[in-house]
Amino acid sequence: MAKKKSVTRARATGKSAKADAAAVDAVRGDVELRLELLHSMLLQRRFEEKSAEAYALGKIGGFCHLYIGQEAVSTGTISLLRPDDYVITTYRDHGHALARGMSPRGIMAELFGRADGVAGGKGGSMHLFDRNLNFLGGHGIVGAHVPIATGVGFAIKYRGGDQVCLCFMGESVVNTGAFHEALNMASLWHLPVIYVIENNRYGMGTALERASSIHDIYERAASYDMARAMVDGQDVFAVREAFSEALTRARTEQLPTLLEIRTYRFMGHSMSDAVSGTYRTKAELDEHVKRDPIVLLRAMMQEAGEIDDAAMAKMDEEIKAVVQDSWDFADQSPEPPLEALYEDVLVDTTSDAREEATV
Amino acid sequence: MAKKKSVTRARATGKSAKADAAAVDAVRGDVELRLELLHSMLLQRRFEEKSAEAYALGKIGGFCHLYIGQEAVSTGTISLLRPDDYVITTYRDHGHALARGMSPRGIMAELFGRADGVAGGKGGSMHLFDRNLNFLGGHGIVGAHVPIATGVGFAIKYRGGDQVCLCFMGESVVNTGAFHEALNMASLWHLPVIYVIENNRYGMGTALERASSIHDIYERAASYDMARAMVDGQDVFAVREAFSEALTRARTEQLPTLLEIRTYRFMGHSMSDAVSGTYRTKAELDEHVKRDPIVLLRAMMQEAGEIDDAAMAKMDEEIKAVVQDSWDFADQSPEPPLEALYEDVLVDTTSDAREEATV
Amino acid sequence: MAIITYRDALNQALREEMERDDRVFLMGEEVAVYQGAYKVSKGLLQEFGEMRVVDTPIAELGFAGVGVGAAMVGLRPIIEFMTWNFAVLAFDQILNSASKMLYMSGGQYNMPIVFRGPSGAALQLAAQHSQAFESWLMHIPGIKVVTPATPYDAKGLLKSSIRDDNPVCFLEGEMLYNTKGEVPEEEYVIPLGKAELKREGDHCSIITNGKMALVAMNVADTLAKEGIRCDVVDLRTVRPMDVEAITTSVRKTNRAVVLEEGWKMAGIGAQIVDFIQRDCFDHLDAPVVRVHQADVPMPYAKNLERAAKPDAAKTIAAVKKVMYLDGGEK
Amino acid sequence: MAIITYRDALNQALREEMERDDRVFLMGEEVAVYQGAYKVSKGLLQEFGEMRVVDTPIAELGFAGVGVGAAMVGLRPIIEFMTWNFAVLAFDQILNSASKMLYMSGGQYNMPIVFRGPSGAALQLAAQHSQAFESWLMHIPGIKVVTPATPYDAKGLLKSSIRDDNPVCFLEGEMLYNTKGEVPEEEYVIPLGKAELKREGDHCSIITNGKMALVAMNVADTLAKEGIRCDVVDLRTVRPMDVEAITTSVRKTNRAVVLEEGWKMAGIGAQIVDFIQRDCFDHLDAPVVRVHQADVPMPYAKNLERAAKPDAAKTIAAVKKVMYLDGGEK
Ligand SMILES: Cc1ncc(C[n+]2csc(CCOP(=O)(O)OP(=O)(O)O)c2C)c(N)n1
Ligand SMILES: Cc1ncc(C[n+]2csc(CCOP(=O)(O)OP(=O)(O)O)c2C)c(N)n1
Ligand SMILES: [Mg+2]
Ligand SMILES: [Mg+2]
Repeated sequence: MAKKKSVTRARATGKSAKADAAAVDAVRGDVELRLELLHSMLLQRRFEEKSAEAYALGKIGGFCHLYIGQEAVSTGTISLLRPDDYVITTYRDHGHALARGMSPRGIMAELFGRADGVAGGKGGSMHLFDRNLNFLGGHGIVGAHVPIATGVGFAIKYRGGDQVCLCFMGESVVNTGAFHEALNMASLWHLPVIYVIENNRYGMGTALERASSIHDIYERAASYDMARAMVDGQDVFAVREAFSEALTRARTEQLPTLLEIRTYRFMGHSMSDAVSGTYRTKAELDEHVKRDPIVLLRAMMQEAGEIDDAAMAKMDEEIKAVVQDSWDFADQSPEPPLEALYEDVLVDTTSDAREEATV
Repeated sequence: MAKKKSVTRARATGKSAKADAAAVDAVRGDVELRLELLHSMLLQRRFEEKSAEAYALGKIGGFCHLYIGQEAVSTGTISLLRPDDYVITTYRDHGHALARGMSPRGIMAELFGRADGVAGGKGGSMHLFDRNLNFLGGHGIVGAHVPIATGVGFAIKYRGGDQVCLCFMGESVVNTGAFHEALNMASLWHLPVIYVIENNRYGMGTALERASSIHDIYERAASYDMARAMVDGQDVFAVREAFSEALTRARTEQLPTLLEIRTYRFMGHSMSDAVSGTYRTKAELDEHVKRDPIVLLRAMMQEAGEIDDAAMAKMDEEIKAVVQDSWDFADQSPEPPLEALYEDVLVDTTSDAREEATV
Repeated sequence: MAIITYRDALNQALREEMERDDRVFLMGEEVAVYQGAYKVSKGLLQEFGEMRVVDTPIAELGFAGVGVGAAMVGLRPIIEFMTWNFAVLAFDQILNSASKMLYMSGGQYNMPIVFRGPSGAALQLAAQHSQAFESWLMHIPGIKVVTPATPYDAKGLLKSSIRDDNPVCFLEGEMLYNTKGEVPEEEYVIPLGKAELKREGDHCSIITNGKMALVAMNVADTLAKEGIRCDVVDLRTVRPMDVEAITTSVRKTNRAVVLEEGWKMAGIGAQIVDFIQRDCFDHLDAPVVRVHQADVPMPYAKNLERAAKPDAAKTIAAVKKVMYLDGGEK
Repeated sequence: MAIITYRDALNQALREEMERDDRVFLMGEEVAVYQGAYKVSKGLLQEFGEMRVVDTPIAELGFAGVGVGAAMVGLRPIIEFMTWNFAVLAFDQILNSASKMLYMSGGQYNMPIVFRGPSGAALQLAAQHSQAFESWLMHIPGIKVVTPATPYDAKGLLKSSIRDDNPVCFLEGEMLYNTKGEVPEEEYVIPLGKAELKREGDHCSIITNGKMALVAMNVADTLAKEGIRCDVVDLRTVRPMDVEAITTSVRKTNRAVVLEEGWKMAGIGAQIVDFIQRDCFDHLDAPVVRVHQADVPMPYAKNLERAAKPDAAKTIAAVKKVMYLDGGEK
């Protein structure tokens, strides 16, 4: 591996490094883009509201973890990526998949466990994958996908590419051994990975303070001499700004970044978890719901005269139609054929038989 | 678990906290003690020189990792412990066992794989245990004993005792997930564990700089809001001073500490590893051997007129006799009986049948 | 006798043993404030306080090691894995620390520790959350492995496991928590290592464990109506295994079906077959037939999952096959 | 044909495959500067540079995951575990990531990755460093498991494993690195999943794999002098298992001994027994006998270790036992 030279300079914390800030600020004038961001977030919201409905009807089974409240994180980050960049995430993956452009039909069919699902019904809610989008999956073992992201970064560097790998995780992940091992290697080897902690304050019922010995968890990056920043996750522009800096660092210097993006989950941990009561109060929840990222963006755009009630209603209608269409599509999609049970266990090719994969 | 109050105050780095320094300084006037420290270190040295001889003759088998060059760490720390404190370490455990007072006969017989070994010949070099000394073993999986030490600290707190657990590890351990998970919990729960990194600069053939993204590895403690210090491991008094501070912190405040003690291994990683050539130069080795901890202590005492050549020779003779006696004892000890193969797999008692264990 | 759930039976066992012995404590993710991911530890935090019912970070390797350390110095930890799927991260501590400590130390350090949590597939949890771990765990000398099927067994076996001075891996059925059964009001324990004959019959033996014991009992009841009488040997503890119970049954029936929850290759069923062919060679009228999960990762889709899992229909077909009856598996 | 060591055969395979395909790289502890803890990767750093021969920190879980990530996006990682004993820390990545990725993604992401390193007991390395892992690994669908016994097999199978588009766990014998054998100068590969009949005889089949194949060949040679003729079926790949090779042999000899390196309970030998009793039920003249490690953690002392390990004497006794001859194991 390329030895580490002096990188202290390049490793200022996210707070001070202002790499692409100007470029990002320019964006603030771009109504088109703002509408796109709003659309992306609203699509996630409506899609998941519909998923909750389908779950209640038993059309979706197993575990189902909603992302509602956190949409500014997926949209703010992924909207800055190139198609050839990589995204990897946890079981709470619907929002990321939609933000990345995965087909609502394919996702809903997957949640319904149908043949037309993105994974043919084999993965379900927690395991959305789409090779065409370089969407490397939802993963179910907390922490396990973090070293996988490091490996993707390694592959990018190995090929000499300038892509990046964006890795989402919940804040609980910072206490796992996998996180520690993965971040150490990413920094040691200078890999273009952006680790995004979606700090929604709880890992299931455990508040961050009851699990981590430090509370500003982005500071864990200091242990790896890694650039870092803490970001308001309800403000999609704040997310974009911080992410844009990390992106420049990854693309141009092949250096990793740890972003702690503070957000909040408006629903229970999964469908079986009460929204509030056991480990967080209704009052706390209400307080946070006031900073709904979609409401914030809409209000700002409305104030700036960029969208009015009618336009908003129209966007919402269109999105709802898309979501309803995904439901109808999923509902009509057949169950996977029984032969599929024994397929996809192994491939029967060797390196000779497959064309060169592109990184 | 008791919640964490504000501990920032109590968590100054080891460098500034001067808790027991006065008490330790007083020690510098104590010739008796100095002779004991010298004796402890020399016993480890001579014992291991003899082990190397036995290994060459095939009397010792398997892996055998010598501690030569690092004796000031074991002696400097363990000499401050109470009998009811706990010690746990890695496969490189001969020095710690001797410093803790484990019988040279019992250890040598264990290395020879004989019935009178401390573990009846079942453990060997890497797995020295002595329940009477609260010596919780040498462990062979890098990193695995670090959470075990955290668990011992937990048990101490659970019982309301004021003991501490001293956990030795090599510097490679700081890159393992086990280390990260264990230190986070120790700090989160305020446990009286002192984690001592013996930074001998190499993990097998890998220099620290090629494995860790930061080089002042005691700074990893910041990720856990844990007290920390870096210490010269060739100066037994420097070790005692830093350890004494950590000890006070553990005993009186039940707070953990991470000490990075910089030392050097004068031999190869294990008996099959060349002393120098592959991953470190002869020149580097020679440079470090100049700071042999035994030579340094002896020189200092000689200068102070506390020991002369004759006294030194006498001590050495006595120690050599003890070591030779351990060899003779081990040599005459029988092989374990074959029935032993199936013993110690399970005990056949239950909680009803055993008297209360003491923590 | 009261009729209670498997969950409550486990909860009672935990409570009673924690009351009985203050060295016993419970540690794991969500066991305290959240009252357990599956509510097995409900009320225990309130009763025993935060030193004895301890929420951990997500750090399976770490907190399993914490348990090992605490057990070495005299406490009696119960380490809950939210599910055994996540315990794989901690298998180093089970395999290399807990199971070997007594042996490596020449008998000095025994390990009174219980590792417990749900194992096996629930409903549509897909590949990473649907695994049965008895086959791996029973491979390891130096531990015991327990897989209770009923509330009665769950309580009696958990109490014995907690009192045992050895490491015990206790695998609860994720699908069993809501099942109900009779549990005595008065205290009882069930010895580890003893199987139970849960149905009696002389035509065929069904050897099984854990959640599958319920399937086997159903099958026996169904087949009884067709005049086919099955022994159901529920191993309960799979290590040490009650080989005598197996061979006694097979010597009587001369035919055996082995029903296991997990995968086939080097699974528990293979080991049972080995014991049978070794000790009942001359008594067997047909090869032993195994029923197990399809040899694939667990799929999410409902129909595929159903097809992947061992069930009553497959077991009935297997029984008919070993009896050379029509309708038997081909 | 050249006579070379098992170590050199592996080294050749690595070099040739790295030359052939620049997506192949080697990663692990001490593989580069140190030239491999067992020198298997000798010279590769010098030849291929530090991007393709990569030293890692001690972080088995982490670097196994790095391999998984690299394999997902088109590289072909070879992940070396210094020994498989330490790989337990990484089993989550093998079990939950590598083996399931293709299935969970509905066929989108295959995993061309090799996990390799020494497995099994060497000499007096005691409990934590002396374990054979094929029984655990072969339990997992979605991977292949390979255990070569000879230099010829080691080279040919490693080349096939590297070219395979699936995850392969490749278990080398820690005691075999210095053993020698014939290896052709010209290129060859050995297909995965095919056993080899390493000795031929019609009295008894010895089914085995890995290091134990050498013991079995010795036993066959020794017994041949007494007029006892044994088939030695070396499975080579234990998943997928060449069941036909096993049953063909047993149908011929009517007697079988299964020789395995590791522990008994739910071990590979149990699975082989299961295949035999299922497919050769009417052909068996005696119960299959298994020879395996004593069901205890590995002791350090030389005499105890010897007693714990499966060996030629125990195998001979087993063969005599299945043949109902004097001198057979009781
Ligand atoms: C290794 C492991 N342990 C436990 C679990 C069970 N589990 C699933 S999600 C979760 C909480 C994760 O919280 P966080 O990382 O904050 O993500 P969030 O759910 O808030 O998005 C837990 C404990 C798991 N999936 N994997
Ligand atoms: C998990 C694990 N990985 C690899 C090994 C092999 N190994 C034994 S010692 C060692 C180096 C450890 O170095 P360090 O922690 O610095 O301790 P030192 O040997 O220098 O005392 C390695 C890689 C192991 N025992 N455990
Ligand atoms: Mg969270
Ligand atoms: Mg070192």
